[in-house]
Amino acid sequence: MSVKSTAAGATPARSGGRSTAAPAKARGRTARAAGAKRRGTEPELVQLLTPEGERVEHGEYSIDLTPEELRGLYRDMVLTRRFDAEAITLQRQGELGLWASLLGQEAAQIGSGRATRPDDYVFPTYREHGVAWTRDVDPLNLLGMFRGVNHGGWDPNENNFHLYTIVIGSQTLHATGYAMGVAKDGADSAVIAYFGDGASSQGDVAEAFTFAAVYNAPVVFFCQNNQWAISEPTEKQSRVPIYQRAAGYGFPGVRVDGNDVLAVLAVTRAALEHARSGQGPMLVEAFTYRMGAHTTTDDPTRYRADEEREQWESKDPILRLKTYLDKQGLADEAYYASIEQESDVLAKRVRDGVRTMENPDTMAIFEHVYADGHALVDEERAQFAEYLASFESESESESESEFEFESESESEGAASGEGR
Amino acid sequence: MSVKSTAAGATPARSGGRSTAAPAKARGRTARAAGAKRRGTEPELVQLLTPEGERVEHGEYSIDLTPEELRGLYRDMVLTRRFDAEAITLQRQGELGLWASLLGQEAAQIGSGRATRPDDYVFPTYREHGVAWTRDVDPLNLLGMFRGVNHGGWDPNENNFHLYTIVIGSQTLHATGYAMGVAKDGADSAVIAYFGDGASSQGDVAEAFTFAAVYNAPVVFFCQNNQWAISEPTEKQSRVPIYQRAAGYGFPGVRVDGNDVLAVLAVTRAALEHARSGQGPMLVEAFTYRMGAHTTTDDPTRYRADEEREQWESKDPILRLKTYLDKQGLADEAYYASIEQESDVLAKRVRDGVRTMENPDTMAIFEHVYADGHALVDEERAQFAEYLASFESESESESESEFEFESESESEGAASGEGR
Amino acid sequence: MTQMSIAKALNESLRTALDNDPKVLVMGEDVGKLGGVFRITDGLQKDFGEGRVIDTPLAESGIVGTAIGLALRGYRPVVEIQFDGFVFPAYDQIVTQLAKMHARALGKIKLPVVIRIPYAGGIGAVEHHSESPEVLFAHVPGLKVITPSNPSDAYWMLQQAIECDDPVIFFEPKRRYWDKGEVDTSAVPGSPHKAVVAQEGTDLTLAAYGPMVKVCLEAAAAASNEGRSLEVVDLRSLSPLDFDTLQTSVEKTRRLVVVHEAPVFYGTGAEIAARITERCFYHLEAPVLRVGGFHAPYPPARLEEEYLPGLDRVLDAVDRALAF
Amino acid sequence: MTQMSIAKALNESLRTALDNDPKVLVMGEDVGKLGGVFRITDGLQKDFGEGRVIDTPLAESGIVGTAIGLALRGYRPVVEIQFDGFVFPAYDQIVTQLAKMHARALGKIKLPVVIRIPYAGGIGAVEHHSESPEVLFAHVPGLKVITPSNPSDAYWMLQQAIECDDPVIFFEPKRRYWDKGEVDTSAVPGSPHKAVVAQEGTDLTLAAYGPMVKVCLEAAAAASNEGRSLEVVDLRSLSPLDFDTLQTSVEKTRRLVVVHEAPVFYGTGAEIAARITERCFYHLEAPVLRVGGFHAPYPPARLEEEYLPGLDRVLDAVDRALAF
Ligand SMILES: Cc1ncc(C[n+]2csc(CCOP(=O)(O)OP(=O)(O)O)c2C)c(N)n1
Ligand SMILES: Cc1ncc(C[n+]2csc(CCOP(=O)(O)OP(=O)(O)O)c2C)c(N)n1
Ligand SMILES: [Mg+2]
Ligand SMILES: [Mg+2]
Repeated sequence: MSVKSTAAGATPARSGGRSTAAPAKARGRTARAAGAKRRGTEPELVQLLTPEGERVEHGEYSIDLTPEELRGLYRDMVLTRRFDAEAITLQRQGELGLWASLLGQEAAQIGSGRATRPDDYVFPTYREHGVAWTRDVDPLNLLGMFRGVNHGGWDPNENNFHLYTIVIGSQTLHATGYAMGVAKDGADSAVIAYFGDGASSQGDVAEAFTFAAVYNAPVVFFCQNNQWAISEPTEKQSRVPIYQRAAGYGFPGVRVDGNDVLAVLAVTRAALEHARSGQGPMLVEAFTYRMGAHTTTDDPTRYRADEEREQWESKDPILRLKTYLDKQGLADEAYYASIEQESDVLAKRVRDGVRTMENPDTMAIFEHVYADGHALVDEERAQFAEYLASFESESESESESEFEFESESESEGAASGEGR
Repeated sequence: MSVKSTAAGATPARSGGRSTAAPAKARGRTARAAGAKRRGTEPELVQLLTPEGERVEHGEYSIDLTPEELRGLYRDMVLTRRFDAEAITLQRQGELGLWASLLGQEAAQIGSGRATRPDDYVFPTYREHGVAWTRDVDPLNLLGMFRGVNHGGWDPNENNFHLYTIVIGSQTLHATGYAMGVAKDGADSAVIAYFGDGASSQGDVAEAFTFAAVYNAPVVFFCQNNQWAISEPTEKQSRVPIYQRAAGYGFPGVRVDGNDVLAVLAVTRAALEHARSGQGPMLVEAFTYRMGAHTTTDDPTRYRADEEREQWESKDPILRLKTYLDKQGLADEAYYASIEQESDVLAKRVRDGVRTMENPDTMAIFEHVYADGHALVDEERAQFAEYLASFESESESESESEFEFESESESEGAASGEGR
Repeated sequence: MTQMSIAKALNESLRTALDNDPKVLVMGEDVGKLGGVFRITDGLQKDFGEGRVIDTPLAESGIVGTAIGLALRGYRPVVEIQFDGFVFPAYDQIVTQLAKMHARALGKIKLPVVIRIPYAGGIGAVEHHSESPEVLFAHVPGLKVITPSNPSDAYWMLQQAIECDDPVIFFEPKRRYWDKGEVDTSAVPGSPHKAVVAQEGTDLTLAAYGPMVKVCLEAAAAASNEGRSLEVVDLRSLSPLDFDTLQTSVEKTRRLVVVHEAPVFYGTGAEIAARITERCFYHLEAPVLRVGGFHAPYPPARLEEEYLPGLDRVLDAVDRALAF
Repeated sequence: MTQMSIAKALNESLRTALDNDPKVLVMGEDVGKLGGVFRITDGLQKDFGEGRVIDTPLAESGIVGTAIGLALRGYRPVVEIQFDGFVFPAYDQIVTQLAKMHARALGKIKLPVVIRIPYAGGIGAVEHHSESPEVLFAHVPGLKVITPSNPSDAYWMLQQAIECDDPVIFFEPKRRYWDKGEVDTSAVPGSPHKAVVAQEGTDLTLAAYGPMVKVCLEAAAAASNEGRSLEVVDLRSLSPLDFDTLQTSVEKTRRLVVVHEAPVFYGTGAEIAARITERCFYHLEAPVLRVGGFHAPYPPARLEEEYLPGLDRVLDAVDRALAF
């Protein structure tokens, strides 16, 4: 009795060590050759633009963009990066409590975000600043939670861009449920759920795969494999490439070069179309790299080598597209200068906007706990207002805000008759 | 731009309807032809004994058993079924509160259980009465929780057979952790975790796959796909065969004819050996059928057709082995009679054992909540004993049990100094 | 006015909700053809189709997580958790997402999700089928927690839960499913968050909810034979909790005993005792006493009769309170 | 006797445990090279290897579930949950398996698993990083729940938790991680489940634990300037809870204010108020008052200073209690 080969075509790799990721990267680059076989046992990266800025074709995924569209992607990425850099600066200056940088993931985010239609719905993690950009979400909205003035607070339905979700993996189920609703409504929109390589280990993500498959929900699972979950490399989450997980749940998975904005756009478009056309879910793994720290409080020197980062700098998604634009003569210095200027304007707007962002009123603690009111919240609001007022009357100094509390508390209390 | 074929070799089946399972069964039977290709896109069942009792060979899995061993498997299955039938009767008679019958799953359980070594460790669900039998667990032990005298209560380490786990899927993580410990100890034993087709949807099971793969833990995930999770057919859990899930986590999965005790034994042996030899986890899906109700409180006529059950009767695991034994002249009437007699003895032992099973003492409520004691438990125990004693002194009738409470409460209280 | 069981009242209530609002969905394990293990959803899938009454994969986090997504899309999912002990895989989605998402969005989205949980003991079941985890939800801001004790409340409170724009944890006293009572399906119900005096009395107040209301009413009857007049308050809602009604009662009776099945330690009775003591400090003739579960796992079925608070234990506490 | 921070004391305590017992394991997200996001496990993987200090996949249920399996195999896992708000995916494994398995086996197996959770607020973090879910564990039979307030307790109570044969939820007051104090690593510690009088006083007792002990000590100092003598009891253990020490204190001071960060509604203070009122009914001059979180999600960082119970709110409650 013997097990000559693995039964389901699995490739049990050696566990431990970063060896499994490295070959994948190398192999990724060989995929440049057009028409490379896609069904080999080894992971293969869909790529349409090499790190050297050369346009290559792919057997299954193609794209044909106008110069305007190409420049648009470049502009998106540059502005997103600038916004991100500004946020890091603002954090250093104490204007933000924390920032989760997307540096290095611009192509994965802009490419996938630009693949969505306005009627599609996006469920991000906490790092999708670039996707937000493509959905016309005001960048200032993203900063509220990092400044500590709210937990998000924007209207998800305004741009079909859900709130950031911090607890890892949860949003994949929300996206799946939303997609089930889309299907029920007979709408032809699709839903896209972002998550990370680390998140792929959460049970919720697996359950999302199950529900999406069973209900044939129009949802694209978009995994940005930036190769790190804080300090843990992807081998701590999986010993095979993450895109392969989809097959076991009965839907297709594909790995795309996450630093190639054209490939990401093409693959995500196809995946969304797959979903919209009633074929159910699809998993896209964008193979990319977190160039910066996990967040501004993280210190990556404790756990990863500088060389790794340096290697990835040569695959920079913005540089790559710029090289291509240059080679093709699609953009000139004047164009770049104008983008640079736009960046400056954006950065200033963000800077000014953050600095003038108002702190929430103390009594906001009691707001929006319930939609239909709750007697205890009303009681505690009133008590706390009274407590605060006792200081006011002691000091007699800020009587205005005292009135504010009282009036707010009263109007809310009245409006919030419990239950129905 | 098009998606010509699915990227990771997935076979997105149509969702809904029972169509996906049925062809699998049919295809399973074609696998009889020796050397059938195992890597087709369709699920294939490993089979060594056809429903007609014919011995067939398989390209990867083989087995060579002595007549004694073959008769042993037959005996195991018959006694297990008899035990199960007796339990159902006892439930009908009110001696048990509930019973979860394994009818139809004898081959899956005996075959896999007999593949384990004494030093292996088994994590069952709540239906593995046959596996328990192979581990020499006293059948009476299994009845305690169904009678309502305990929640299990046997010593898992006595037969390396963990307690039944009712909350679906949880035990797969315990098995994985245990296996991680086995590997740490440098032992060459393996662990086997049982779960159902329904359980395959639980996040915990997916997390168990992830941990087992990442740590290369020596654990075999043994899924008894009996095609029903209470009233829900397997299509409500997955649109592709469950064994395929393994590949996406980086380890092999195989589907075996769960009504073929030889094939189950061969495949599980191979899987356990795979684990023991340092190759990490493996998933075995035993394709079988729940012939009876989910439990004695269930009414399957509400949700499934009688014909389905009838179809499966022709694949009866015991009948199948008997036909083979008969054809080969490996057993005669005297042998069958002796097994029948053994069954009667077992049934009587179980019947008598259950009927004389003592109810736990009231004060057992407070036992074993903690290993190292807890002040509140001591306090509540004492108070409750006093409360009960107040009735005793009123009625003066059962003073013996009163003393029992008191002495028990005191000795426990003394032994349980909190913390350390 | 019709006579029906709690189970039937819940079934009718779901049927009415599915009829009235096309956005209402029923989802859970085995809610379809089987009609749920307690048959609360009996016949609903047949009448409303698989699109409205949805058998889900066996994954509670997935059920609640996708219900949240469906709510975001404008649906009003009514989720069934099969038994109390199986809600915990969904606990993260409930307390971290469902309870907080409305606040996270500063009110811009609503989460009208109802989670029905058959709870508490008394049916002779195996482990995990008899638990009373209500405080683990009532403590969490953002959730509402209610539990009916009779068919009329079962019918109306479930309607109200489904109409509510907030997430509601709806605990169903499973061992009372087959108790019958009058239901007026055309009445105008009061707030589900107001407690009601189920039995008037003057000497002591018994506060209870769900399955224990019946026990308290029986205790009141037994006590009245001994010349004691007990008032019974059916709390109905655990979040919010109607302290006003309780306070009024206790200011009259001056003594309070809280009865629930859940472990007493950090149980719902603690909050009631603490707050009523604060509100009625000068009225109370005795400390608020609590009768409930021990600090031990729910015992095997053969012990539950002794484990569960019954008439004797309630009356014992009444005696102790009156002895102060 | 050395001066060290709570963070350092915990690190030293883990180091000692790893040294003393080869069965002790440390596991969690980022506990290896990074040393955890709070550096509590700093340097441990380097010294004890990847086999003892284990970076896990990002899955809390998986972490606790496999820790249970490792405990069954004879190991003593010390699990780190990265932040309070991330424990809920593991809640099912904790309350349904970890807490109950010893009883399920009628005592035949033991589950010596410690779950370390940095908890509570005050560090200006984003959502889910500042919660106080302690009652959600303390209510559950089978778990022990303890929380140190100073470096010496941090060191010793963690040792004791690891040595304990029961599952222990070990809450670490994250905003006090950098507070320093004396630690005598050769002392013989008392029971981790005994409360201690951190400050003697006669007029009123303040009961607190974890991060709020410091606030209460400051309140006592402030009050003493006004001629009021407050006693401060550091509870240290929430399950079991040392009611004896509290009772002794309250019988002396006749007034009690309980202070915690968690929402007051069904919070830990409720149980303390209920039980102390029962025990000290004739001693109490005022109802037990509670100072704690509101029935609202933990607010954004810019509001936490006003949200968190501070000196003023504690003293306000003291005033109110003394006014009775
Ligand atoms: C349930 C849960 N556990 C732990 C954390 C803490 N945490 C925040 S981000 C992170 C790593 C996430 O890695 P990945 O999914 O790869 O996303 P990335 O940060 O790389 O974008 C962790 C562990 C969390 N937010 N939620
Ligand atoms: C977490 C959880 N949810 C629900 C249940 C109720 N329940 C008990 S058995 C069962 C179906 C299990 O199906 P499967 O995994 O296929 O095992 P089988 O009963 O067929 O052996 C369900 C839903 C449970 N025990 N645990
Ligand atoms: Mg990552
Ligand atoms: Mg099944």
